[in-house]
Amino acid sequence: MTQTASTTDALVTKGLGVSYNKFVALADVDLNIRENSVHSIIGPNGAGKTTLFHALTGRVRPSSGKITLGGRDITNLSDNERVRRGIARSFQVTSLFPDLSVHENLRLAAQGRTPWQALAMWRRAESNHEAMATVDEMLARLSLTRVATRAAGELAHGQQRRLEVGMAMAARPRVILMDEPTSGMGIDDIETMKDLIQGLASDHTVLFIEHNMGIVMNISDTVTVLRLGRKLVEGPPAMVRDDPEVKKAYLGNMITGDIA
Amino acid sequence: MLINKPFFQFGLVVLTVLALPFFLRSGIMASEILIYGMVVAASNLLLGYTGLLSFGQGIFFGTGSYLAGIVLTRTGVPVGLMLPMAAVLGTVIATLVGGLSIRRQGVYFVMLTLAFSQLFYFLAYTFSDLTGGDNGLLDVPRPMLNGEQLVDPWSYYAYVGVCFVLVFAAMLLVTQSTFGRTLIAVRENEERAAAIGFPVRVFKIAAFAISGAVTAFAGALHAMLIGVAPLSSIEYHTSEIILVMTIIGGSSSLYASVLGASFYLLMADTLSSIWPRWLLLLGLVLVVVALFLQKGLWGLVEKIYALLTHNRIPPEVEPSDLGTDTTAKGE
Amino acid sequence: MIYLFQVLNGIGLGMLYFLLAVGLSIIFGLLQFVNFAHGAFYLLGAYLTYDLVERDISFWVAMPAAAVIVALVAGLTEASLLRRIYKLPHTFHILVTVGLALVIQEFVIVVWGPLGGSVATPKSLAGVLIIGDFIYPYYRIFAICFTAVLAFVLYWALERTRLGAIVRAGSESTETMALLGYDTLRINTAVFAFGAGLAGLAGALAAPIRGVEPFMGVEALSVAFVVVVIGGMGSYVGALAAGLLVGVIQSLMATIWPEGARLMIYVAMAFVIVTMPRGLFGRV
Amino acid sequence: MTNRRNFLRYTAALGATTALPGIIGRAYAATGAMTVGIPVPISGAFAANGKFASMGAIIAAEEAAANLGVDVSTLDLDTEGKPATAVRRVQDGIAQDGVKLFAGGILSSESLAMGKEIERGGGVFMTTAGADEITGSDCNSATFRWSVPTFGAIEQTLRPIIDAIPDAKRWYTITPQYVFGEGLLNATTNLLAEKGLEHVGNSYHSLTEKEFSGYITNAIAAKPDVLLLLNFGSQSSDTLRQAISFGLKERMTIVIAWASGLEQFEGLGADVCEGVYFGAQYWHNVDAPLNNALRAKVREKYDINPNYSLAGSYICTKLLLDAAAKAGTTDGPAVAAALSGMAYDGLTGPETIRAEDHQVMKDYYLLKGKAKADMQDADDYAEVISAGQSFLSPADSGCKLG
Repeated sequence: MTQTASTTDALVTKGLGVSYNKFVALADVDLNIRENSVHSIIGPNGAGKTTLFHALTGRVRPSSGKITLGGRDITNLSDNERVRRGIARSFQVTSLFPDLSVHENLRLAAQGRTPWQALAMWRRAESNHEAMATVDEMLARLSLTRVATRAAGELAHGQQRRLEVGMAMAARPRVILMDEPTSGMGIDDIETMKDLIQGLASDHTVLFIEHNMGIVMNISDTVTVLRLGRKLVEGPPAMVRDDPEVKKAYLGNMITGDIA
Repeated sequence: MLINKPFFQFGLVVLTVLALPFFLRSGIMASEILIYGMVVAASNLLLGYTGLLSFGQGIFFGTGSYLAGIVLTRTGVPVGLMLPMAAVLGTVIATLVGGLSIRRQGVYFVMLTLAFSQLFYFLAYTFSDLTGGDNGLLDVPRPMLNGEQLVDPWSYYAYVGVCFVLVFAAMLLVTQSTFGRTLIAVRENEERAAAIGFPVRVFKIAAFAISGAVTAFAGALHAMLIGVAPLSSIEYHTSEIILVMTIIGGSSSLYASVLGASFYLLMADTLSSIWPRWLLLLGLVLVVVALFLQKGLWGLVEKIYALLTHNRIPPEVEPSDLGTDTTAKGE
Repeated sequence: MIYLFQVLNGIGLGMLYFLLAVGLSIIFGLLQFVNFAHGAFYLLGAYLTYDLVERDISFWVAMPAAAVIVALVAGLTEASLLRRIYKLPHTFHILVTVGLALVIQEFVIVVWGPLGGSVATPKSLAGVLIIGDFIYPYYRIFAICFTAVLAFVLYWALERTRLGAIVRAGSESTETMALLGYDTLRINTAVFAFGAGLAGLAGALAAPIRGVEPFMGVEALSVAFVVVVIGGMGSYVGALAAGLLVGVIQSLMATIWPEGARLMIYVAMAFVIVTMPRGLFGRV
Repeated sequence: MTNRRNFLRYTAALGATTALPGIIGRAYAATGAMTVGIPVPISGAFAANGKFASMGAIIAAEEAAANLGVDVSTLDLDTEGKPATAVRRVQDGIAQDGVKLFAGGILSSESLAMGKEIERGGGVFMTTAGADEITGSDCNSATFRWSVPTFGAIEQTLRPIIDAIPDAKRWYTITPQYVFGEGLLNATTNLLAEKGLEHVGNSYHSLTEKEFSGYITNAIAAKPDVLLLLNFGSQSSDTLRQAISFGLKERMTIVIAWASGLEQFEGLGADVCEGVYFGAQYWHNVDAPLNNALRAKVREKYDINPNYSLAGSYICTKLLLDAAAKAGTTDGPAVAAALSGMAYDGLTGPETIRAEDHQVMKDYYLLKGKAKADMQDADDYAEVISAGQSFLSPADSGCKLG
């Protein structure tokens, strides 16, 4: 299984494992995420998808293996250092600054790329023109301009999910990780989100966890299936869908979406 | 809301300094209100802006007080130099205490700051050569101005007033800055703040450092006010009172802290002359504040202002979502 | 030899600290509630014992009676006041319980005066045990045995009974408990009352050793906090181990470096929290 | 969560002459009403002392009012036992209410701080606090002290005991770690050395300690003949209770060098106190004319016997008022001048105020706890074994009054 990181691979893991005490949440995962591709991670509950994200973003420390971003080893970097190197994520459970305005949420996310600047206690937040420009761009792209001054906690669910993804985008990352971006969304919102994710691939590398197979099968370049903390199958959507192992793993009850 | 805007807050501060002499007979009391106003605002920077409930503010207050005592009675260093020294020492100790304490979260953080406050109390008590032990450091002089010592309480009040306005302006600036706004983000959602790239610990320690600087600065002013640097300044009890003032005042603006300090000091002064068991009444006041005034006195002011201007209270100040303490909430 | 005596004395002290702290720990474990009024319940237990003994009621009646009264007072407080604030941030838990502690303390002064007093050791336990150079009061021996039996019963109750299981489950998640159909409100009240009652019992037990005075609760609270933090919040075994540890440290320091006895306790506490995230035996 | 750092060091007060004021009063009456500030802890951990101090001051004020024919009032200033609050109250008293006379200050730390402040404010201060610095290294022109310093307390407590029980060769001490405790301990070691007795050990403890079993275990191991407690207030009560529960009363003589008087006996109860020696600044049963008069007045007004806090505050207030009457003004320096060198009949008999360091020269008592059966009344806890005066010379006390 040894693969060398080609220049076109944005993010590579090798033998990645995470254990909590004796419980092995993730073992021996090799991933090659190609630059500007849309790569999805699927698997039944408890397969280790979110743990994988935690390990990639630096929230948990891997117990084994190596992570490289653009060819550089980032295994021992902290979560905020990885943001500066170009990894950003959105959360499965919406995690915003609920009392702050939508604009402020995005401004913070944009500022997060240059966090040391924010230690300046005399400088006004608005003086970071680059961040302010990013915010305006994101607001437009997420169709949130109208509600920019509203508190994030007041938004409708679909808007909150878009903002959630927007927070990751605002950091202008090389690789964007999304944990179930469509979770809890209505049909209309899902369509918007699908377009948004698809559009991201032009500037970013997209890695996302998703349960909605309609989206997964439709927009992914590559699909990785995890089961019990290990990689089960990997390949293009059509191949994964027809894999007997995958069907067995899901017992037919999770792959619900059709390819539209 | 207008009353939370920085220029308005600054106006209130200046007004307070100018108005206190007309309402209070005691220049000492008025000076103490301003000094504690600073101390509580510094505590508010931690509790209200960063979501850190520190039981160790007395450490920094006592540090400043002792520094004033040691420097002014044993060396020839002038007050103008001593005050920045107090702020620097406060920063150093707060960085140390904060740096170790923020390694734990929630209740453990609170307990750790409490343990440190006990630790520093016993250090001050044990190293009596430096601190005067139980007797404290006596004969701390007031500053000189134009060759005259500010013996009169009201002339010292003016001195404190100028310091107060400057410190408060600086703190307003800090809370409005990128830094201050990031602290709010840390309070609101620490996990997300870390995920979007902020080294959360560094920001928390920085908040501690500023808080320590201001508190120690005020501690030095206080030692000059009462002419002594007592052991009681570094006691756990001082930390507790500072915290109580902070919560009573409320945490949605910096001026809330001035309100909290004034209310507590004036109430204690009044109640204690009415009934020796006034602490019982104080206890009841604390319970009432927790039950009915969760946004503190400033929350009450905000409500009244909203009523007067027929403004709807924006949801962020509705009591149902208390954004004050999300980090201390869970494990 | 003296060190051996100090260790033995420290164990005696530690058992009392355990009793003082275990209620605080249980309350924290189940309710996630920091109770700054715990020392005030200890104070109240001691004063009730003092009052009853002064009325010529036997200590053996006074002690349990004091504990029960304290538990009732605490239960009423919980049901009428505290349950309204569980959902609020810790800030308000601290504010309310600090206020409550002040109210109880000043109430004690109003009722019993500010001077304090002594509680006579029950006649049957008046003497001292002498073995060679070693002297130890019978009453303290009784206190150790009593607390040890109580500790065992408590352990058994927590580990083996249905209520204990509920309490333990509750300290994992109150939602689970509610889902299982238990009346969380009543269980919360009962557990709070029980924890406070243990503090009252500690006060009653300590009264003949230390006498009573209105500010004894403040010191007791600080000891209880240290024990709970070192042992781990919500951990029964932790409270026992840390209680003994603190008692032994304090006693040994009395010989080794008396001036620093208190300092060392807080140094130990800071050390434990910095090196061990959850205390010695913490689960939560 | 620690207790207050300070501990009580009371002192009592003393009596003033009864005959003089009538004459001087007329001279004073022209200047109008007098107010005495009573800065004492009324709330907080030392509330008990403040309460009684306030009662004692009122009696002195009423007496003076009757004798002088002017309005005399007392102004309670709650120090909360904290130097900061104490100083603030005193400053306010001077600046706003024009108070110049202050009687009070129970804790050392607050008294030291207040003494400095009152000197700056041109007032005069009479205190009962225990810190030797008050009439020693930190003495000042405006501050006077009624209580006997640590040297005299040890001399008057230990010498009679040593004479009474010559077999007591081995002494063990328990000492609070700070200046006051050191003062008592130094005086003790000097005296034991002089008498050729063995000091077999000492345990220091902090001012917040409540648990003394560890120190008692140390003491037991040293096998002393006498256990000498150099702490005071609730700490000495706690130590004594715990020592007795360890059966030490049967095995050795126990002495508390600086007891706080009737309050402490009430807190301890007769059973605990029986057979224990106590050094004391004041005892209500002492037969001195002024004390007899005070006892009668307090019984009439409050239906209790005067305790140390009450008596101390009474005599301090009385002395200030008498001196103000003599000076014809409440102006600090004038009253201080009147107090300096004053001789009068006090609560302990004839007393004088030494001009060089403003220390009152008065008796210190050695008491011994009585058995319950021997008590004549509810407050007759102890008999007076001896009384006397021992003072260092002003040069040795370290006071340099400008």
